[in-house]
Amino acid sequence: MSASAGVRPAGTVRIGVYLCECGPNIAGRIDLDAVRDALLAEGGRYRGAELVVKRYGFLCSGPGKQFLTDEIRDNGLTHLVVGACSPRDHDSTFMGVCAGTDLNPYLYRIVNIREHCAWVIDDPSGATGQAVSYLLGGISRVLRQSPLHERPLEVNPDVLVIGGGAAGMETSLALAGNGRRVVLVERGPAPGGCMGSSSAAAEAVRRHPDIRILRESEVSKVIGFLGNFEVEVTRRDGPAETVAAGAIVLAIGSRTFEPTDDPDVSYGPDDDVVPLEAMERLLAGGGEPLLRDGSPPRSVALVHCVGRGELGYCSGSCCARALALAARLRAVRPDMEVVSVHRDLCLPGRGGTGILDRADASGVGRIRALRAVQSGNELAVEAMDGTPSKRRFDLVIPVPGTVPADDTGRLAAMLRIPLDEQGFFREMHRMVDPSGTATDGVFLAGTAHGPKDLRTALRFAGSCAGQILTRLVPGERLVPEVKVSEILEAYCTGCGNCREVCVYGAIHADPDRGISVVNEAVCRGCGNCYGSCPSGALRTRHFTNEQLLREVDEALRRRVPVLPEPPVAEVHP
Amino acid sequence: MNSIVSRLDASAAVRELLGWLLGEGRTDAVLTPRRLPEDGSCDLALLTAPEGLDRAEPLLPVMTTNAGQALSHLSLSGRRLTAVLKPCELRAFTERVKREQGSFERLLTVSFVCGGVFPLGRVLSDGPDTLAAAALEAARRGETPAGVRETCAACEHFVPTNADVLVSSGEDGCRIHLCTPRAEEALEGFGGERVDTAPDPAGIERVLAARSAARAELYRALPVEGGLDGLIDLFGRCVGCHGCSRVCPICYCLLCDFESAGLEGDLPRFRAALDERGGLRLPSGTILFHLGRMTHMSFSCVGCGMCSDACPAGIPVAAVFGRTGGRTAALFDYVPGRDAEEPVPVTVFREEELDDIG
Amino acid sequence: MTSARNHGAGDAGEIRSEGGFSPRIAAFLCKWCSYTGADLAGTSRLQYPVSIIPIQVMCSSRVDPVFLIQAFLSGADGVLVGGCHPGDCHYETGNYHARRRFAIVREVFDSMGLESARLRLSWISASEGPKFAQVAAEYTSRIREAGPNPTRRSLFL
Amino acid sequence: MDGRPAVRDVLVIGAGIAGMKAALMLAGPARRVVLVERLPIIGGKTIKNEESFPNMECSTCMVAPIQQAVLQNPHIETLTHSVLEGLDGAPGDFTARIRAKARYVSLEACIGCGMCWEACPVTLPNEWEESLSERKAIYVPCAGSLPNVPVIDAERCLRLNGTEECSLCVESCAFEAVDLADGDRILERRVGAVLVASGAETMSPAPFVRLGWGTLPGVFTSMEFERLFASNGPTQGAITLRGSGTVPGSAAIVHCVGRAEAGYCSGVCCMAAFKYERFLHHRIPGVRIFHVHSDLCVPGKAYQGFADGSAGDRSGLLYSSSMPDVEVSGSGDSLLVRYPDASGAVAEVRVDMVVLATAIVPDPSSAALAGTAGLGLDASGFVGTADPSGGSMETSRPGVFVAGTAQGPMDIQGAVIQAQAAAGQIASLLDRLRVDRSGAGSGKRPAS
Amino acid sequence: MTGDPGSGGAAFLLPVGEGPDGAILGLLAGALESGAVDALLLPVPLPAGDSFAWILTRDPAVAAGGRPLPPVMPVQGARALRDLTRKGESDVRILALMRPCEIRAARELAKLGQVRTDGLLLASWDCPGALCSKDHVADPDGAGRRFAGMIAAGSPDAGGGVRSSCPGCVDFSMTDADVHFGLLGEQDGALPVMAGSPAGRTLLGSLGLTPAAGTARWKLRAEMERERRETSRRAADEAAGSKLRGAEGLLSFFSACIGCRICRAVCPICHCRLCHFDSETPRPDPDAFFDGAELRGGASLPANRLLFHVGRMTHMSLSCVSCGQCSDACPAGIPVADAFGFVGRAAREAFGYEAGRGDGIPHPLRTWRRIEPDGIGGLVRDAEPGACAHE
Repeated sequence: MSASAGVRPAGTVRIGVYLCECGPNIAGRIDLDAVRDALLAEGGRYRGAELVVKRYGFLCSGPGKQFLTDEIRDNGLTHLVVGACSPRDHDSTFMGVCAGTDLNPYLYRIVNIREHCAWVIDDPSGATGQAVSYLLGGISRVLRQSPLHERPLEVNPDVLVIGGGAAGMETSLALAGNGRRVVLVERGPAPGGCMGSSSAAAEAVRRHPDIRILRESEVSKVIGFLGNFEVEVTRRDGPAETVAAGAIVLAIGSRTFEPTDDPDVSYGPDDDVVPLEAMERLLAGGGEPLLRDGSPPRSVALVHCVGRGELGYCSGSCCARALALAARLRAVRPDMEVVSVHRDLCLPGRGGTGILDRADASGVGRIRALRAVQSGNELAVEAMDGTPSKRRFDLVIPVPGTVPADDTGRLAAMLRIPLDEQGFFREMHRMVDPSGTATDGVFLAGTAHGPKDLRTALRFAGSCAGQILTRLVPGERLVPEVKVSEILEAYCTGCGNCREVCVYGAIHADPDRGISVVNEAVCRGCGNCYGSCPSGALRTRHFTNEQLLREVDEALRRRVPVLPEPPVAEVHP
Repeated sequence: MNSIVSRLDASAAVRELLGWLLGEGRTDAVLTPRRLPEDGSCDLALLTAPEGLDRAEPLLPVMTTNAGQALSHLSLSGRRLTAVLKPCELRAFTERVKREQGSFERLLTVSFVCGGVFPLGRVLSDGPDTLAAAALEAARRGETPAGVRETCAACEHFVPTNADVLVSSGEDGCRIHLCTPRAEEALEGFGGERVDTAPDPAGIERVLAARSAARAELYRALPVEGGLDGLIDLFGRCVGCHGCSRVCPICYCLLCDFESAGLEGDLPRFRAALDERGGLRLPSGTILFHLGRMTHMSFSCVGCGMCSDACPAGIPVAAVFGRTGGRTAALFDYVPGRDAEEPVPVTVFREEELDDIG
Repeated sequence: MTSARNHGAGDAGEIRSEGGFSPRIAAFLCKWCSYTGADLAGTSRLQYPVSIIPIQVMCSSRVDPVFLIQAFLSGADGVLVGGCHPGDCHYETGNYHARRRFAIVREVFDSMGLESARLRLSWISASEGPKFAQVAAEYTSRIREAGPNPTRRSLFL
Repeated sequence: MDGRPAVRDVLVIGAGIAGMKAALMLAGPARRVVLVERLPIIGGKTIKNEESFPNMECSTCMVAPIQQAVLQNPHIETLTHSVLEGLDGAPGDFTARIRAKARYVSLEACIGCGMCWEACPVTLPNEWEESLSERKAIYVPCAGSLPNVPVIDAERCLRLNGTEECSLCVESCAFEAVDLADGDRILERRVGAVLVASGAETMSPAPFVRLGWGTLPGVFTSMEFERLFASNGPTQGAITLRGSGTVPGSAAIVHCVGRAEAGYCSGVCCMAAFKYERFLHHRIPGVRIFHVHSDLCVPGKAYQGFADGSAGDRSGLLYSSSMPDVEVSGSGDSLLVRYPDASGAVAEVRVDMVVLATAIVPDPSSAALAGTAGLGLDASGFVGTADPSGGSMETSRPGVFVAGTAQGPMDIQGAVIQAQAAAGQIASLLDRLRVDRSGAGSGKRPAS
Repeated sequence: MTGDPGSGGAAFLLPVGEGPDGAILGLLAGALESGAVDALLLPVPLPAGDSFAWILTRDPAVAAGGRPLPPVMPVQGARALRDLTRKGESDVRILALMRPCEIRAARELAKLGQVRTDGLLLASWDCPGALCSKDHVADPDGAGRRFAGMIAAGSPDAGGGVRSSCPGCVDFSMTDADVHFGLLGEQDGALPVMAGSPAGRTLLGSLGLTPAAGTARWKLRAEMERERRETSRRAADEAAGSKLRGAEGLLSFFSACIGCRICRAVCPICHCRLCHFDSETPRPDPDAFFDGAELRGGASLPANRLLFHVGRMTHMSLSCVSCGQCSDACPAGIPVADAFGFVGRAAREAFGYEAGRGDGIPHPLRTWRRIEPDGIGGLVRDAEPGACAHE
């Protein structure tokens, strides 16, 4: 009875099954000769398919790989099954072997008879029976696999950077040159951001031959994927133009929390209250702190953590900025009392403690409070042990947290990037891919990703540049995953289930045909779409229902002798 | 809500309404059931001229095809369309819109407090007119007509939730309730006395109670708790025509995975079955089809009953799917067809849910 | 009729012997967590019964409902899906979708009086070799109590 | 520079998360990476954590694919159990001298079956498991080690330290993989740039006698606690007390251990502390947990949510006005934690277990490494960057870059970000050098 | 026309005993035990007893529970054979027991590459017709009794509730089977079993049956019955013919159609797994549909029902074996089989073709002749949807 009728390629089918002894690890527990005989006996089930079954010492060794290569050539194998260790160890090894022959690597399958069999089943007869089951499953599956071929893509190494602040400029400078051009899109009149449009960085960006600055502009439309984006940029007063880029960097920064949005903070235009940022600018510009009546303040209070309660997160850099400012205020007016009102001081890293010491040294007073309520210039403070006190300061400086830039939501929707609970762009993976996003090829630099100090923001910029520099190399091509999903047009009704569940935005609607279409360059082959499709229009290559089911069926078919129950492994719930 | 009083019976009133809409050019076409006297049968018709309306029977208590299904593809056209829909048809349409198979954009939906429809077989034996008369009479008394399908007699969603125009019958004719701004706009200038009223809650309560009881009884009678054996008693006589999924308004796929080659048996599997079970049924896959279809659509089942009507083996498909559907939908507090904004449960998730799994 | 109902050819369906019946459990393990966990059980030499047939899939979300039913109807005494713990999915949200789909199949089974205990979804991380062995052992003995999958002996599927 | 074209290859020191990420980014058909790791296994500190904050994500699931990718990447030469012994030259043309220490087990032949360590008669505390479990003289640090190949501890091997003619491991090995005659090898590699990602350590609380670590069995360091919780660790994830093996009913987590001494806030210990709180609640239902803390440091968009959301009831937060005055005393499984409260008065809490959230300090090997490579260290002993305020990861020595906790205390995210930034800066440096040296260089645009 | 028992070269006598069912089961069991065949395909009552399923088995116990002569035909046997052999010929020798129309459908499917008959032995019996499936579901015992009467009389007329296509079926007896049970020839407690092919003869020969002196009585009764049915057939054709005049006639014939496509699904000849008429291609563009509706002041839904029926006629009516599955299954009670039988016959006569004969004559649409007969098609031409008032 021909198992592979209708699915096997024309011509004779010759399946090579090679059993790795792996020293005593497999051969010691599994009777490989018995396995071979069983397979050959069952071989009748695959009428028309010839079975070659052999055992070998170490298939992963140099000689072992050569042995497989020769076997594939000499026997003209059409399919290869290797009974050995976990695919995690040597799947790539044996695919490499196939790649060195005419056998397409996707017509090969590794069957794990070590970790999942020899090593976990004490009883040899049981292990041997189980190995036969696994291998029959593997043979049945490999017969239904189809050859797959890599299709490298040409990529555009140029980069579009959105936002001309510190991070945007850092990214641009790190990328431009060596055959790579950068287009920097800035909403305002000129790049600079918090560093100022006359800063050295801004100067360097302006002068760089490979950086093109689009001022007063914003991105209005994006299509494409890593290596091949097309971005429409609209000038505030002018035409839209389309920019081609291989990658996009989001460096739109953030803004500061509006202090009076904190229920514990209230003040009006008649009060002497100047938020942190304004005061920083004032001093940076050589100005000095004066009250509205022009007289110098005798007492100043900096109120930390403004808005932290509302935001639900600590912005991480405000304590340091506040204490630095406090110290500077003391330096400007040594006769002026400066008090920092805080609960937890957040000063991570080696710099932090230094700032605190300098502030203390410069005579900045500190009040540690469970809570501080500001109304106008009046502060009501609740000490750590609960004792309340009230006091008026000539000048109050609220120290607010950082919140997402206004444009965040619009760009997120346009680029199919989710936002996180705090409203910033969500990174692809918080730890191992913090500057990547769900849309591959779109990266996060600076505080667009979340609140952080300048140095960390610049390093995020560097990280974006690093990924682009190493992934989009001029002249080199990208090789997308081949085990990806595809959609059979006849079955698809364009219901959108698959589009909803795909986090990579790899599936889009084709309104003209009323169906959904997979962008194979973006698909990662997880198969979630497959599980979501009722009509059966979706197939994930190398993992089709038929392939999997045939492996299961065949492996389930045989029964192995019963063994005594092993003790339940000792673990705690 | 703003309602129009009519002395006509509900069906006639709606016919008049449709005529006015077409005549006034408020709509490009109307979708309504229709009698075909010369054949003694009836169908669902798309009418573009008032002349065609004389044989229209908007509230005909027969479902030749689920209008929600027939409508969804049409609703994607550029035309303004007015559709008379039974509540379950409206809910089916809503489910299809969620799956991008239709659109409310240029659509005016007219629905009514539904007494249920008669089995297709009765159309042949009794003829549409008799059935229509029976239904009207029952509607006047605010009752469920005798002899409607068992699923209709057990339907608890007989009052539409998201129709533009809602028609309710009473002793002395009917009321046309304008439930949405779209309805107000479309019927601007349509004659008749206007009052502020809603369908009689007491009457609805009474019917609902009876329906709920019937539903409980219907489900109780199913041999579904018998596990595999019960399943075989239930679906054993299935002839594998897949008619239930073809007439199902929720099964929106044009071609169905259960008819693909991948799911066909083949010799090695037959051989294995012979060896292991001593035999097998042909064609195979009956149970797989029904269980599989349940996982695909049961949570969206609107209980329209077309499947039972169509089944050549007389399997109570609608009751079984309705029962399971109630449970799968409940997993996600989902009510099929209630609101087009409610996402289909399988396209979304909550991080904190179903914690008994895993 | 019961004779016709469940008539199978003798013991062809399962092997009976002094040890009782040995279940066959199809285990679909996601490549990143559960399959790695199973490997770890192996490298740690933890013993578990000869009942598990591990099949690697890229993500637990790949195992669609119909596929679970197919495995059940084609005679698996148990069907196990192994995925990353919620929040750990290598593909971000796959396992959340897998969980919903699984919930639906389970409900369908329950509503039709089928033993949903024959279907199981477990979160097993890459470092939880012991947990994999434990799940394998526990599940196997559960299935052993449940007995052979009735579909193995039924003619009328 | 004697006009030789710039070398493209890169040396990466340290195969932790930072080193591995950078190596994977840089390695390719056009550029080889030499990855040097001091330990016999790769993966770094991350794989010692069962779960990582703030997602409580399984670290192995997160890192194992990266380890596999490194080991299987044909363009990465991974040298485990190796150290840098010299670095001469300048950007574009360094020569690195590397001592590959004798492993006595062939990486090619061995398949990690474990026969040898079953046979080995010598039993020792397993440092990798914080000495909470034992190993043999020939061993892999823990189940799931990669590469899964043992190493022989030459000092303690009876044969190698000359105690007796033991060769049980050799006999037990079916692969002839054990070679007692193996010796150190000195390798030379020409590279264009170097990345230092040699990581950091957690401070040993041994000097703080007041905290009782080492004398009171109920007192644990953060790393010890991480291993206790690990399902591939010494107790397979059971949180039990040393010696008695009993399950604690209450625990106190002491924050900021060593902060004053180190002179800085490590910025991650508070998060770790809240993670431990979750561990405890997860494994021991109903356990009572106290945090003895001063400033809680949970910076960034995700961290406070984690701290607030962590399972414990907030009444467990005990504010201490002076962490250096916290004391732990007691006997057996009953410990007394004394601390000065907000008013400065001494308060106390009695618990079964104490976990010390210890500061992150430079790895002892950093100093040596800095000496060898001629790098400047900052005041705290971490490898410094030339520009302390900017985004550059270049050290005081041109062409040599630093990333991860070798540069300072940080979380995994910070380490990865630095690694990616450094990789980018290395790539563009080498590109530039190539262009400068050999006229038209690498920077070709696609024909299209 | 009768298949000549001589062609296989032999007739034997099968003692009836309890009744034909038991006798036939006995023979099948014998064939299985003797190893003459490896497996049987026969109808087996469902546990619920309300219907029958095709069961392939090699287990004597299962076979013993079978019902060789079922009152109904829930699933056309040819579909079972198609499922079994479509993906490759069986190396298991299978003896299948079916109604003549099921065997003829199988022969037709073989020409279309859907059934592989090598390795198959097909056995038929004198069929008095099949009852409506739903009636049997409703009252199995009553239906059983009525069918017993029909078997005894050898005629549909003996029982009520027979499918409309059966009384007019002239191919109810031996047509092209390897083995045929001549129920009509029962005499002295035995019925003739005829071989229709060498294979059939080998099989029967191996079972140690007494050779039959002759089959004259069977031939005679079969001939008489055939004439009776010929008459009803002509009547039926006339009725259908008068209804099916032109587009209006067709429309009115199918006016109750709900577009469920079940007729196609249960039809043994419609072998396509996925039907063109279910796909996107023939689905009208919404706006185009409106244009059409405006043209005629209205349109009937679901769309394309007439296109479907007429199209299906062009696809399969040549091969229609008039088994009546479509009528039996139609939820709207349309006598679909009458129309297709009528049209099919016209088409076949035009081509001089017989459906369901394994006689090596190719399917007309798979070959051509320089000079084709004229005729077929007028119907289709008149029936273009454009021309209809309410399509």
